[in-house]
Amino acid sequence: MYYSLIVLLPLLGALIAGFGARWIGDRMAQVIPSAILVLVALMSWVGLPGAIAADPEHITWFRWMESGALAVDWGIRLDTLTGVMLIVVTTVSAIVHVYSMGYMSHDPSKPRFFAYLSLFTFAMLMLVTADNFVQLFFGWEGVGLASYLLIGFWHHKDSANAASMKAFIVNRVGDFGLALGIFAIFAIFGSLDFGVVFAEIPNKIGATFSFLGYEMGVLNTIGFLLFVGAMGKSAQFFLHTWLPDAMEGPTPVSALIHAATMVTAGVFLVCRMSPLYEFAPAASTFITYIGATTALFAATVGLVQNDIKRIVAYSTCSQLGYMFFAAGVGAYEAAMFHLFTHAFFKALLFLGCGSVIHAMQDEQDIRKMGGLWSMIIPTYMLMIVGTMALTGVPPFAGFFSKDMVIEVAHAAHSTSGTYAFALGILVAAMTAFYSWRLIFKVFHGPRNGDPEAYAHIHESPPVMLIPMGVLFIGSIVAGGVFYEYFVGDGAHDFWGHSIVHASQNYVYVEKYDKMYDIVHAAHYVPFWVKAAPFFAMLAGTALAFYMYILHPGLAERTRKASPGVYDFLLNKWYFDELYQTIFVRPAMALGRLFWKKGDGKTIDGAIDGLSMGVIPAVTALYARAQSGYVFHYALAMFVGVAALVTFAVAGG
Amino acid sequence: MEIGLTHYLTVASILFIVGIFGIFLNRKNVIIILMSIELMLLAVNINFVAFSTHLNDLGGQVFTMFVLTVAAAEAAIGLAILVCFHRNRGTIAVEDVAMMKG
Amino acid sequence: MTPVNQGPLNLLAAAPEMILAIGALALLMLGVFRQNQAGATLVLWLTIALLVLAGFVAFIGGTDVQYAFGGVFVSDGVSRFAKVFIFFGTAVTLILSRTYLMRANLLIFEFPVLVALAALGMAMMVSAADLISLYMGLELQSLALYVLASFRRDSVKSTEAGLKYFVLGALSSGLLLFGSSFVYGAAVSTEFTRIAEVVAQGEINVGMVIGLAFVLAGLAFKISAAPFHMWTPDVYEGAPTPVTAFFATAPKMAAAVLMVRVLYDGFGVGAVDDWQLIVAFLAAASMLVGSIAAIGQTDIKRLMAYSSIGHMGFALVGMAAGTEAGAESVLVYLAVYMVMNLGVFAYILTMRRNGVAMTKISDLSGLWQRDSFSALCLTALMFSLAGIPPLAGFWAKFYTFGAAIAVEEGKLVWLLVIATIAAVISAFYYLRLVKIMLFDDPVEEFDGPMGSEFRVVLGISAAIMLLFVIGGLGVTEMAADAASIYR
Amino acid sequence: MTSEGFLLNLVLWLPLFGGLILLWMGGGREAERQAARKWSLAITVVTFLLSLIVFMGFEPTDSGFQFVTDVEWLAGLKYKLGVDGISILFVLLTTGIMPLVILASWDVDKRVAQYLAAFLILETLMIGVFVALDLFLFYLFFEAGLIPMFIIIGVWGGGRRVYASFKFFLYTLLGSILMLIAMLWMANFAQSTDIEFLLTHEFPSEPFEILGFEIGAGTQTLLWFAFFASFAVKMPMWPVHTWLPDAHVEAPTAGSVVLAAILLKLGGYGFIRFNLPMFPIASDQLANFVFALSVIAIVYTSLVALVQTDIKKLIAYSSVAHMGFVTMGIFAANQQGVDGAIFQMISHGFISGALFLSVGVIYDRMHTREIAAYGGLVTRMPVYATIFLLFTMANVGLPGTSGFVGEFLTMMGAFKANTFVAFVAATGVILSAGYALWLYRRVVFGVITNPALETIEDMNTREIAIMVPLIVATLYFGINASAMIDVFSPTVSDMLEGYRAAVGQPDSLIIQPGGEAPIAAPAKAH
Amino acid sequence: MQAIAFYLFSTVAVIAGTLVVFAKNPVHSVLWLILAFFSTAGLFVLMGAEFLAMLLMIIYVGAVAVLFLFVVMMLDIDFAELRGSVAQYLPLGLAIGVVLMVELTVGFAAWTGLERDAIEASAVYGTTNAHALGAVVYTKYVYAFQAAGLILLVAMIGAIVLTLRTREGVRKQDVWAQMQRDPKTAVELKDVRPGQSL
Repeated sequence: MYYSLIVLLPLLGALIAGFGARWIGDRMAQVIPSAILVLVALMSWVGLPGAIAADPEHITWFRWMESGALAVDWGIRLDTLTGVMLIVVTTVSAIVHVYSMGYMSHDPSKPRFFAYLSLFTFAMLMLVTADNFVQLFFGWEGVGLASYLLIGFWHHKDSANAASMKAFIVNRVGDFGLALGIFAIFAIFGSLDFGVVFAEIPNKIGATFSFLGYEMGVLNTIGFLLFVGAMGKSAQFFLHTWLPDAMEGPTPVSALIHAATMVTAGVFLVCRMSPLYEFAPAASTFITYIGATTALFAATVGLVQNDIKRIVAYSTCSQLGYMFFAAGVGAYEAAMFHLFTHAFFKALLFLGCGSVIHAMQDEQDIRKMGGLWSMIIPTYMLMIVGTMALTGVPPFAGFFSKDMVIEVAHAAHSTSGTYAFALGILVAAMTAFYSWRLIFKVFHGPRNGDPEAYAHIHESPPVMLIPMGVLFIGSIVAGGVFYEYFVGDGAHDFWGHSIVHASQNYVYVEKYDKMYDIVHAAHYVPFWVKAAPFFAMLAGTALAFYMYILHPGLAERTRKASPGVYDFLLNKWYFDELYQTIFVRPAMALGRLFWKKGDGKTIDGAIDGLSMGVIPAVTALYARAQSGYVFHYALAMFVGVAALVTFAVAGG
Repeated sequence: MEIGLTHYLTVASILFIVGIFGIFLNRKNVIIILMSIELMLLAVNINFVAFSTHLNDLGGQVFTMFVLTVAAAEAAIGLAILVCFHRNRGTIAVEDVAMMKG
Repeated sequence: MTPVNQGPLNLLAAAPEMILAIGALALLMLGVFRQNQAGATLVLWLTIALLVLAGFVAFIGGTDVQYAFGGVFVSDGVSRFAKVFIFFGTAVTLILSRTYLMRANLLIFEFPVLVALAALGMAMMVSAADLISLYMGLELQSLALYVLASFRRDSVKSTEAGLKYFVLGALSSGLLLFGSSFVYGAAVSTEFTRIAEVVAQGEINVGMVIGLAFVLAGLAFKISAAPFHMWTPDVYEGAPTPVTAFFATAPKMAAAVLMVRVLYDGFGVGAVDDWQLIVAFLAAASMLVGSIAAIGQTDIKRLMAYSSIGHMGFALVGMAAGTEAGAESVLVYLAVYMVMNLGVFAYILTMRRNGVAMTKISDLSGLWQRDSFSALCLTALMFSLAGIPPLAGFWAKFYTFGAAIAVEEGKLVWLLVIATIAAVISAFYYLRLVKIMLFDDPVEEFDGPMGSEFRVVLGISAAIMLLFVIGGLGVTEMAADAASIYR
Repeated sequence: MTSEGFLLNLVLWLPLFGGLILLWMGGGREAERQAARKWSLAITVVTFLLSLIVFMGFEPTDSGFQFVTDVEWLAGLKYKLGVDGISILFVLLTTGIMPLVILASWDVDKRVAQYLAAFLILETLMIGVFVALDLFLFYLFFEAGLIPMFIIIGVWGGGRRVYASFKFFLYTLLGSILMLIAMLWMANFAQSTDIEFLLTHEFPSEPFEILGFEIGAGTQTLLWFAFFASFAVKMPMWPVHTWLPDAHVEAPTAGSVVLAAILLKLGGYGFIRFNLPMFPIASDQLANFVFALSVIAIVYTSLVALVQTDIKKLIAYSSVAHMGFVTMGIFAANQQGVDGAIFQMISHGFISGALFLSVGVIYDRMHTREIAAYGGLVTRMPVYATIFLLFTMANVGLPGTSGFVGEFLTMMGAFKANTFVAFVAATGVILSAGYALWLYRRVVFGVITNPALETIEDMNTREIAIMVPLIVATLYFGINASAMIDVFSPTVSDMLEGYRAAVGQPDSLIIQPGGEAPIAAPAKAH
Repeated sequence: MQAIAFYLFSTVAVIAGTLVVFAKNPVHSVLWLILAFFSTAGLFVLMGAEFLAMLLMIIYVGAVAVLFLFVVMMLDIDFAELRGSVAQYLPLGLAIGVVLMVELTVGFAAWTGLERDAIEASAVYGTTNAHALGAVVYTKYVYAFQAAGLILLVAMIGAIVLTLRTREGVRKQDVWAQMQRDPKTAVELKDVRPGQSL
């Protein structure tokens, strides 16, 4: 009941805000959902210890659908993973709710905004508490819907509409894989309940099945398909294109959905499926590669972006890559840890950006900012902390989790792990560079923007700053405080059965001449491995400082010196153009072809041709035979009788 | 050489076919068609009589008798219609009997 | 069922014919002595009464098989079924004719008398049990119809129709006779029972088969089955409309039943294999011609002509089965067909604008907005003609198709496939009529008001189409009883 | 006839009776028109209530037919009615949609009485299809439905109504008349026209050759194709779907709703009632053929929908795509597939009905269906935007709406039967999101550019009232799908048992069963 | 002898029949028709059906042919040329004719056993052909006989209906009207002045 309330109350909030605004007024339509969320967040924290148990607890509400062997219930699976996600989701959501009361104060459709936010929270909670794949899918698509609505919140903006559509459709591509994975699971396991499936997985090792005409390994295929879903939701390489565009939405939305919660659903999924991925080495390797590649790709693009939110968005994308490769090498705890800390500092960064944008009258281009630090000091401070957490400055949250992620990649001692490790180091440098670049360009240097805008710069109201303060604290302490539970020695007791390590995936640790699961093995990596990210971060920071503070013209010269690389990065490796060319335009062209040529010319053409061409032609031909002349008629009769006689003679 | 049933049948058949030819090859006037019909009936009568006498059954001859009667009546009606048509149309050329078609 | 030969004459079995023959002669006399329009009207009504009486007598005749005149005449369920419909149909046509004839100045006493004599000829046809009586009945009917077709003797079209009908009809009689002579030669008798015996003995004579082909050709002409159908549109168009209405109804029933008689009685069900293909061919050709040629027609009478060709094709589908069900289906089909056509012609006869009879389909445009009752009735009739359930036209097809599909080894399935194609094509032009009546914008109204007799006939006809689904209105049972002689 | 059977008869014939009365009443003056509207609303509501009573008395666990009426009819046929788990829901769908249809026709002024009468008559015919238990009774209702729909499109339709109505009529007629022949053959073969009996009857399936073509399941294949032709056109399946967009575009709103919500379901119902259980061997052999057509339909029509410029046409094409899921599910011939197909049909009934009603709402105001004429409606019509969004999302199969359950189950079923099919069909889910959101974006979002839209009014109470039941149904069955599935699941399961008995178990997807984990996974490392 | 007679009559009948169709002058056609009738009658006699032969002469030559001749004369038909398009259908017609003829000949095979002389009616019925026919026509075939009567009646009615004209403007003597004529009403006295008309 307690946990059910956590999940369901936000829905109530959404309904109140969405349909009740007419009666309760705008103000209450903001306050009630926010209050509910704060309450829910507190309940989540309080409820966390209750969620930590060796075995998951099942709370069943009622039957959703039942068709033959397929029986799906609405309900909750309560274990540590759920508990952690509940905290992340409700906390950030509560903060964003409160923040939005300030941020959206000038918007005419506030109730709608709050309804969407609460609806999103509800869907996200359904996702993380799902006890079966269908409810997971419900939440999965539900957050997609909410994301669609929130990105397109300013529906008068065409770019917002386009971005929301893009987000939904690209997510659908991911869902396509996820759905296929679910189908495969049911086809193989005969159930969609997590518990049943997980229990059965060890019996399916080495099993193969026929998929698309090939004989495929069951677990690897399912693992791969589910990961396609995760790629869509978590904006991984190939399916990442929607995330930067999603910045069209209001900034609190970006903080909540596109930084802290929804985009991490993919990571959550992979962690949730640890019993599966532990036995799906190929799929895990794939995850590692994709994760590492995404981390690098997003970081490179982030280096040159000029939209304040997009930089943070690419950063998010990049950080998600970290989480994935951690999960890919089997360190789900590390992934979850990074997810957890990232939620705080990335949300903080986004809200900070929101504060900046708010201050600059909706200006988002960092080239039109600069020198702001003295005008909005609290925001500046918050941003600095967020950035330090992100870049991994000790002892901020990011330091613990990011180092952990990079260490486990090394500890894996596999090709993919090494690949991820190398890229991880590189990306750490880049992250530092673009994060500080942002800070320097926005808060330092000359004031490049519209003087009119500068004239009205003001600090955000407390309703915005206080929530950020909460995140501020989180960004500082979340890493240190929770290290022990998430990835430290207490990890096994903390996670219980919610995360599984298969014994064959244990790695050898020389120091103790013993096999350890990877998270523990990571504690015994060489020192240089532990230090490398730190120095990479330092290097990146120094370079940024050099280029944007010491030699402000250098960046421009570098850009001019290598236009090819710059444009390549600025245009996001031309992915949008590529997809436009190979998917969107051909789909439209095919549609037009099928419509005009297929339906119009061929099918209708054949039918109309038959009914309006051939048959009338035959009719006309016949009309000529029906000439009115008796002798023709007689001839016809004569021919007819001859035919009949012939029939008779031949037949008889 | 005996003249048997088939001889008569052959003659009748030829006459019959000639009669049909008369109907659809004729472009001159409708009267010829009427006459062709008489020819056909004549052929039929030869058949009946031939069967009747060769098979030793009187029915065929009775049939012939009625055919003759009906043929006469038919000729009367036919000519009456023809006359009517001629009054209206002023011609009985076969190719002019084609007001209606299609 | 063994025939009950009740003595040489057994006049009672021929009671309807006798009533009609004597009555017609009496009315002829009456007409001669009262030569004016009132007299003609009187004769008309008396003829109607006479037909109703004869029909009633036929109706109460029961279903036993009675031979008369030494076996050349048979009165059984089939013939009585046909007679009931022929007589009532003829009576209805006469009722519908009155106004038209009066307007066209054609109402002379010879008209009803000729119609009565034609009906008599039809009755003789359906009761024929001998090739001679068949021929005499056929000729009696045909000669009367030739005259009726050219009844409007001052019209080129009417006389041309008569001429064409006559020439081709005579040709078809010739074919029929020629075939009869072969059949006679092969069976050494003209009686159907004797022919059936010969056929039943096995080995069918080639001459007999050829004769059969010719006879079928002659009969096919009478029911206007393709390729012996070409007279139909021209004659339907040219003949005075009441005559066309008559053509489209009773004679079709007579000729079709006659065909059943010849094929089922004369050649017995034993020779089905010898004629099935021929009938199926006629059926297929008729259905296709009837459906394809009707598209593009602008004259409703011509359209109905092609429609009747097509419908005869469908009836032949059932006939081709050569079974009891086949005979039943033909009876049902023709009965339904007659009622449908009476309804349609009841309306066509009222189509008159500024005193001029209209027969263009476009004249019906927007009828719904001018006269919704007629439009809806006609719509029902059109859907029935198209064979859409639940209307009677569907059931008619249901019976014929059902009979054909039951033929062993599915020999007639190909025919049914053709039938379906034809049904869809023909649905097109019936729908076109519906479209013109319901969807299009109205044109100038017809002269009103519509006579009540037309309204009643149209309404009843449409009602029968709609209500047929309730147990077949007894018609199906009647037909089943009648066809039981072929069990 | 049992008293229960009488109730079903009442449900069946009441609308026809109401329609005939309406025709007889006529509707010339405004008062009469209003009376006609109220009368038909009353009739449809009463019918719905009666059908609800039937539903209350229905026993879902009994997979046989209930509420049976069985009396002799003409020509040796039976007048036999009854409902089982499958048909009862379609009956409810029909009776439930009709009052909404009548409400949606409230503003029609052209020959109102006849218009409403046509719908009432159509209702009887549609219910009849679902409750008929005699082959020819079924055929009768199936075909007769063409007449009122033909007239509805032809008389009250749009500009190209004649073309559309003819296409609709002739297309479907051509399809169904082959079925008539097959039915006649079956009746002759089995010497019965009782569907209940025929469901247990085995039709010959020895292969033979026709013109050198091997007919895999012999007679069953031929019969199967005859029925298939009819139902495929009705569904409509690719490539015989082109009548649907035309018919939808030209039909008046209420006509579109009936067409999409109910008439399209006749085909799917037919597949489930006839093709699958009666010709199992042919169905099994031809499943891949149907799969191919289904997935082509899903992808092809989705792509076509993507480029439409006419709102109704777009939704019509989307209907075709959705029906592709139905056929796919049915011929997957497993519990999930068939359950999903039935669910999908019912749910598509709500959703497509609601979508066409939504189009009707703005068409009534603007008299154009061009997408380009709209845009920015959300600013003037927030309620409309919300409702339209809900159904757009239901249309794309968002979980939580009933649209999801059907698609999900059918694809699940298809995956078990053939992974390719599920794979391609799943791409349809992406495409459906594409066209539906693209439509929504162009119609509802953005800023108003068409000056005519600046004074457009939001939905009135009547329009909202029409939508409410559909919204409730869409959401309720979306989150509590069991409430519906449980009704037909036993029947489907029974049917599939028979099917399996005839064709044997399907090939399993699994090639190699897996072994135990080589090393037992320890729960803890320490 | 009989064979010669058969071939003579049949040849004449066929040739005359052909000429009926192809003669240019309709009058000639009628005459050829008469010749065909005559030769057929000869064939009838050969087969021993002398009554029918006689009937043919009386009805056909005496009545029908004359009727034809009368109509041909009355309608004053042109000596229409054989129009060119005839040839178009001749080959098709001939081909079908030949086919039909062959098939019929095949059909004759059914009676190949009957290659013998016709059986004289007298030999069978012990009486003349006319007598034998007379014996059955009013008994066994009374039905057909009555029907024939009706057919002739219809022919008569038909002919009258179609061709009888009560011409307008043709003056007929109306005795009653003449007798009823009254000078008072019929005669009017008028004063006619010179130089003026009425």
